Amino acid sequence: MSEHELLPLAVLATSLLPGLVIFFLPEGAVRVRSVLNLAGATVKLVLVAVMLWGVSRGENYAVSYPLLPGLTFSLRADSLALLFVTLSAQLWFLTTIYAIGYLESSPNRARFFGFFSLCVTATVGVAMAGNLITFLLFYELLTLSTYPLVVHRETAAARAAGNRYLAYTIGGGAALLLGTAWLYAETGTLTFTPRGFVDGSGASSPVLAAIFFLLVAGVGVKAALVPLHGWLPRAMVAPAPVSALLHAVAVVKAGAFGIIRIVYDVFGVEYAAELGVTDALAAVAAVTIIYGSLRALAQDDLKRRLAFSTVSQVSYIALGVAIVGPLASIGGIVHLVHQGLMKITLFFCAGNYAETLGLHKVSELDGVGRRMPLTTAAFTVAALGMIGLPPMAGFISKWYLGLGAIEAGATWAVFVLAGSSALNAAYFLPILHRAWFRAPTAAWAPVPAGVRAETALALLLPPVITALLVLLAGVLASVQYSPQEWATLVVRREFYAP
Amino acid sequence: MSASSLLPLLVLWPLAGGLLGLLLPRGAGPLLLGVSTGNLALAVALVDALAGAGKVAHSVGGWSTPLGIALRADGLSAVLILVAGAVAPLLALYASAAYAGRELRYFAGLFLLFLGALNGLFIAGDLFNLYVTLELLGLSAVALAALGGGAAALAASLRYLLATITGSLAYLLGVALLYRATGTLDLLQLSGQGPALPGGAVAFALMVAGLLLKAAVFPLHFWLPPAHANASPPVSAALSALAVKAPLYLLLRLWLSTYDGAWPLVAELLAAIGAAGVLWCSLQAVLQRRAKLLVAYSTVAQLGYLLLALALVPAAGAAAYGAFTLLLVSHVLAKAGLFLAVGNLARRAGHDRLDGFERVVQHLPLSASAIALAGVSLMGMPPSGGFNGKWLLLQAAIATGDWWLVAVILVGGLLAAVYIFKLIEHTFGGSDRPDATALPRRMEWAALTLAASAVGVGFLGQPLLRLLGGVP
Amino acid sequence: MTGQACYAVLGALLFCLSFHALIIAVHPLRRLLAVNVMGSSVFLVFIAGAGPRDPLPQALVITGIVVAVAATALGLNLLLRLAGPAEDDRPSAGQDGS
Amino acid sequence: MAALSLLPPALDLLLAVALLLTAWRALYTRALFPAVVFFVAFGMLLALAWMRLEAPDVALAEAAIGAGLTGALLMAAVARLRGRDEDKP
Amino acid sequence: MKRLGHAVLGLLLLMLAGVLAWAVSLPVAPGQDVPAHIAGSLADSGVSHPVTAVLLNFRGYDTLLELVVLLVALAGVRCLAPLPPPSGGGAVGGVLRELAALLLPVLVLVALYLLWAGATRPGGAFQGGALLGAAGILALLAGRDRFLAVLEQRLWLLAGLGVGVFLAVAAGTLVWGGTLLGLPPEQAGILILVIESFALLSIAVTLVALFLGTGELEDRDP
Repeated sequence: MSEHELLPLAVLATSLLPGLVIFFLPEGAVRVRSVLNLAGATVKLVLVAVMLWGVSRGENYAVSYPLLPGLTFSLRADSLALLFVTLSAQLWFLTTIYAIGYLESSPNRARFFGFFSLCVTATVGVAMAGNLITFLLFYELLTLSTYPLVVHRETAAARAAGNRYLAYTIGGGAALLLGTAWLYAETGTLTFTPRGFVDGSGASSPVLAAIFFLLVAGVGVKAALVPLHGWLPRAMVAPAPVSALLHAVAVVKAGAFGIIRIVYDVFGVEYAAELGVTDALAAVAAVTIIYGSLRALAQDDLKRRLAFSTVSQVSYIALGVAIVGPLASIGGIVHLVHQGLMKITLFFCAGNYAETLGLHKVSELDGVGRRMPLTTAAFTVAALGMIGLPPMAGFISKWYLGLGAIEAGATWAVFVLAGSSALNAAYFLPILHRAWFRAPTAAWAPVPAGVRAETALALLLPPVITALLVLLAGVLASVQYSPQEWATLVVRREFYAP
Repeated sequence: MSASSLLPLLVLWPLAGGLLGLLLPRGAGPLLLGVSTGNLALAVALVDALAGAGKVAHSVGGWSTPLGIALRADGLSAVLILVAGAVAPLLALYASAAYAGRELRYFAGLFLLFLGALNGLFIAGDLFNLYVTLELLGLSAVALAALGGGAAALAASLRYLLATITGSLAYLLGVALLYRATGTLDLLQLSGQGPALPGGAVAFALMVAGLLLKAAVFPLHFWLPPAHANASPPVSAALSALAVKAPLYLLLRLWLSTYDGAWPLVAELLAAIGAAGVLWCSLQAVLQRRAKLLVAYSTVAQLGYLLLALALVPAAGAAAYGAFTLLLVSHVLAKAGLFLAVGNLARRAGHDRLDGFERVVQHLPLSASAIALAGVSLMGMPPSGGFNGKWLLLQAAIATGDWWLVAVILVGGLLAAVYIFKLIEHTFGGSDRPDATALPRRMEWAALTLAASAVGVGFLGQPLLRLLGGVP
Repeated sequence: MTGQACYAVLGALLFCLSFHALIIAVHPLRRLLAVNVMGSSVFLVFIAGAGPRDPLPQALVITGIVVAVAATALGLNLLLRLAGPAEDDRPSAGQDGS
Repeated sequence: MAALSLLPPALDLLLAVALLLTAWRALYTRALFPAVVFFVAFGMLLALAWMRLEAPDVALAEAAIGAGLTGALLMAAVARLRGRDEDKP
Repeated sequence: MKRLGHAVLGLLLLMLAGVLAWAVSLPVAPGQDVPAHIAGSLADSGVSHPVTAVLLNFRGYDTLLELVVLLVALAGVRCLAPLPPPSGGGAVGGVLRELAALLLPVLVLVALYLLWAGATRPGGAFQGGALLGAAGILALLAGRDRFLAVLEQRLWLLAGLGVGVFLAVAAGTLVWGGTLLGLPPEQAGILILVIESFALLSIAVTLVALFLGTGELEDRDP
């Protein structure tokens, strides 16, 4: 086991081991649990940084273990994987702090943090999967580890949401399994290779189209593509940290990441275009973008509005992937990071409003800016980013997507982007208006004397930091290790080799 | 100690242990643990011996067949003896905590004789010897099922007894016809001759019918759920995990070697019965309101999967044969763990009605996670052994182009997810029974170890298949 | 019809007769009787079907008879305890699921 | 003399029919006790059949275990059952 | 509806009977001539009667498992809750006592004769065991309680003896001879007799205990 093989496993272990230990810790051991969590998160960040530095200099980190004849469990930290791993590691660190603060006195925290760590392990596993079978393995592990988090509160609503979540995700898992098995039967291999391995495999194109449909349907459930998105809004019943990390970053991104892997590393984007499947994907993505934004308009509950916004935003990634062209690909891939940063900030702020002042509805947010200025400032930065205003990160991704669409001659996509940006504005600006320019209607408890911050530090710092990251990602887009540059590196190395 | 003398030891050791268990009024717990661990050691030695030679044989009494009886072990027997040997000590550990006094003594005696019969069956190379081992297995299973049970357990055991005897007699009639036509009872001498024999088809039909009844396969499964649901946890674990597998193993031996996978109609019939079993019994499991009945119906459903794999062996070869073995091995581990865990829940709640399971996940976290892990394997979710089996089964079904089988496999997986999560969901909520008895820790650890190994075996797919070797 | 063949055919007929009785019987004792007759019929086919004075089936049938009596004894004891002293704790007729 | 040579097949046929009849009566009579009695008779006739098939060991075993002991067990069971409820079909 | 079901069932079984009858009377040419094999190796089997040779030497392994089956049946019966004795027990009739006094010695004698004769003529442990068991049951019915007391205390020792000796012989032959139940031709006769006599005792005790299980007489398990 050389050092290059050990590193991917170590990254997985930094969240798996603390998770398993936490399961067996007694409920009361709060400090030990927090230390374990944070230590795990920090070590993961360090290891990811090492790998980032290594991969950018051409190192290769991979480990594989034969499961069955012709089937290997393989982890490979290529440039695309690291993009997602870095995002997950950073946001897991922040969300852990947030969760410790948020769940101060609630029961079942040992179970919560145990499954929380398992879930991050699954997400990192999905990112670093070297072939479709390892991807499927961690994809299903993600389903299993997120179910207890969705039903964490054990209320009837939580269990109903959990059952619906299972119905969708296990159904999706079955479709993905069938697609994978059929693909293996047709092509004999499942290893992700740049520009795909399906082209010369002799399988007939209708079969490959059917396989593509099955695979995308499987991952589409978690990427919340329109017909398969039903579980996301209802899963908002979960506690805020769960909605923040899982339904903004881990779960939906795993789905979007799956689409990227399938289109680029299984079929190869040119061959997929030949098959005509990318047009179908683009259509579904476009419909989802518009549909998600429209439904978000109608939601009064803040978290449900954010949920529908996630449904539409994730499909930007799918759209970027579906439009054949380097610029659109960069736009789609970089949006994976940007949307994560922005959406987690929004969910953090929503959690703060609910936890500190008990506000759940958009209509209740009048004048919240005065009472909780920092949280609302972070909310504003993220909201404007979502709309796509410079200099926030959202602008970068929409800019590339627009250029890509024009370059590929898909002018209709430009209209979709413009229309959805307008819709974003339509459902975010009223919130900002209420928060800053309206007088508070309800009488909230004033900030307790002698306490400087508007709410607990553990709840306040994460959204502020992520808001800063949104700004930095936008302003310093062209700096060497920024998400945009890294996405460009990914696209250049993975998809358009000379 | 030569490899061939390992085979008789695998039978003598548990039988002697069982006899001692019945004779000695005290010390049943340590005896049970000691003998079952010794049995595991012998099983590992057999696997080691087989790794080199590929086949081990021992002619009893030194008489050559057709006069004497031959004991033979190939890859499949070694795998099954190994997995049964691995489960036995954990069931023993659980029983030594769950039982005491008279009940522990009879459980120790009967369970070890049951284990001896099982080992004897997996290495028997003679048709009549298989009948006697099947009968010994059936009777000890019936006695175990009735052990300490109430009226419902007695009624279920009586029906189990009648079903297992009828199955054995139908099998024996088939053996009689084969002996009449060939003059020998030895499997090796009979291999490949089956189809051409006068009355060979009738004999095969009788034997298959008998074995399907003894294995409680779908249309003939009526006696299993009450018997397994009303027995005590370690007994229902032993019955569901081990007892119902022996007739299926025998069916595989007869069909693949003696009848050389003859008559495609048989393959289609087995596939149809298997598919119907998977769908109907998974549905029944979903509808159950008692946890143990749910798990018992899940057993019959999983047997349907095994039949599907068996039906595909002649057409799909090694993939289906590997699927059969991996599905069987992971079902043994997962079902034993699941029954023990559900037994813990029922013992704590005082009943096994699903809606009455109170806040179990707080007070029995190990059992709740055992249910989850066992469920992962039963659903065929990666990275479990169940997934490996399901994957190979899918490959076999796609290779032979049976798309309706692919659909059945996937729908079966979804239904399994429904009833497993029905179990898991009930451990998440509800009120709490303050005075519930605390369970000895080792009962929970036994369940968790079994369930975790069902998932762990997912990473041992390659060595298991290498040990298994080619289709007989 | 030589002696052997006649008994072999008798065995076959008895097998089906006892199988029919086993299925329609209601009282468990009657089912045990049917199973015993079925066992005897299989043994008849075994010995009558094989060669004249062939000692192998004879030895096997002796083993079979002992196994049959063991199973019958176990079945009867289950049956008697099933009937049980109190009349009312008979198993509920509608076994769910079967 | 030829008639004598006809004796064995006739005896076999007669025995076979007798066996079928006793079995039929044992399995289908309404009351349990007569059923057990017919079963014991069936066992005895079967012992005769084993003698005709030149299997003395089996005849002994059938008489001693099949008819004798199984009969005793069944009789004891019926006696105990009859003490409680009327005979059921 | 029930009548239709029965009619269909009857029809099906008639067809099955026809098929079985046809299959059973098919002309066959068995490849192996088993009686010849047995006759050939009878000399080394230690007994001259072929059936006993098969039962205890050529296929002794089956017989060992069969004795274990009897043991399992006994354990299955004993582990159930004991049944109260029948209410109408009452005094033992004079005729029964006389019959018992007359029959018991005969039964025991015949049983032992069968055991001894098994080596050369039809007979053997199982038939002898059954007769001895019948004698035991008759003794109990005739009210011989002294015999019952012995049975109660030493039940498992007596019942387990047959299988114990058989296992010991099997283990011995495996350790020294290298093959399970490989009885050396010279001592085969003696070994078979030893096995058969202990088996006789165990079978008798087991059959009596199984009969006791039906609650004819109260049983006090330690």
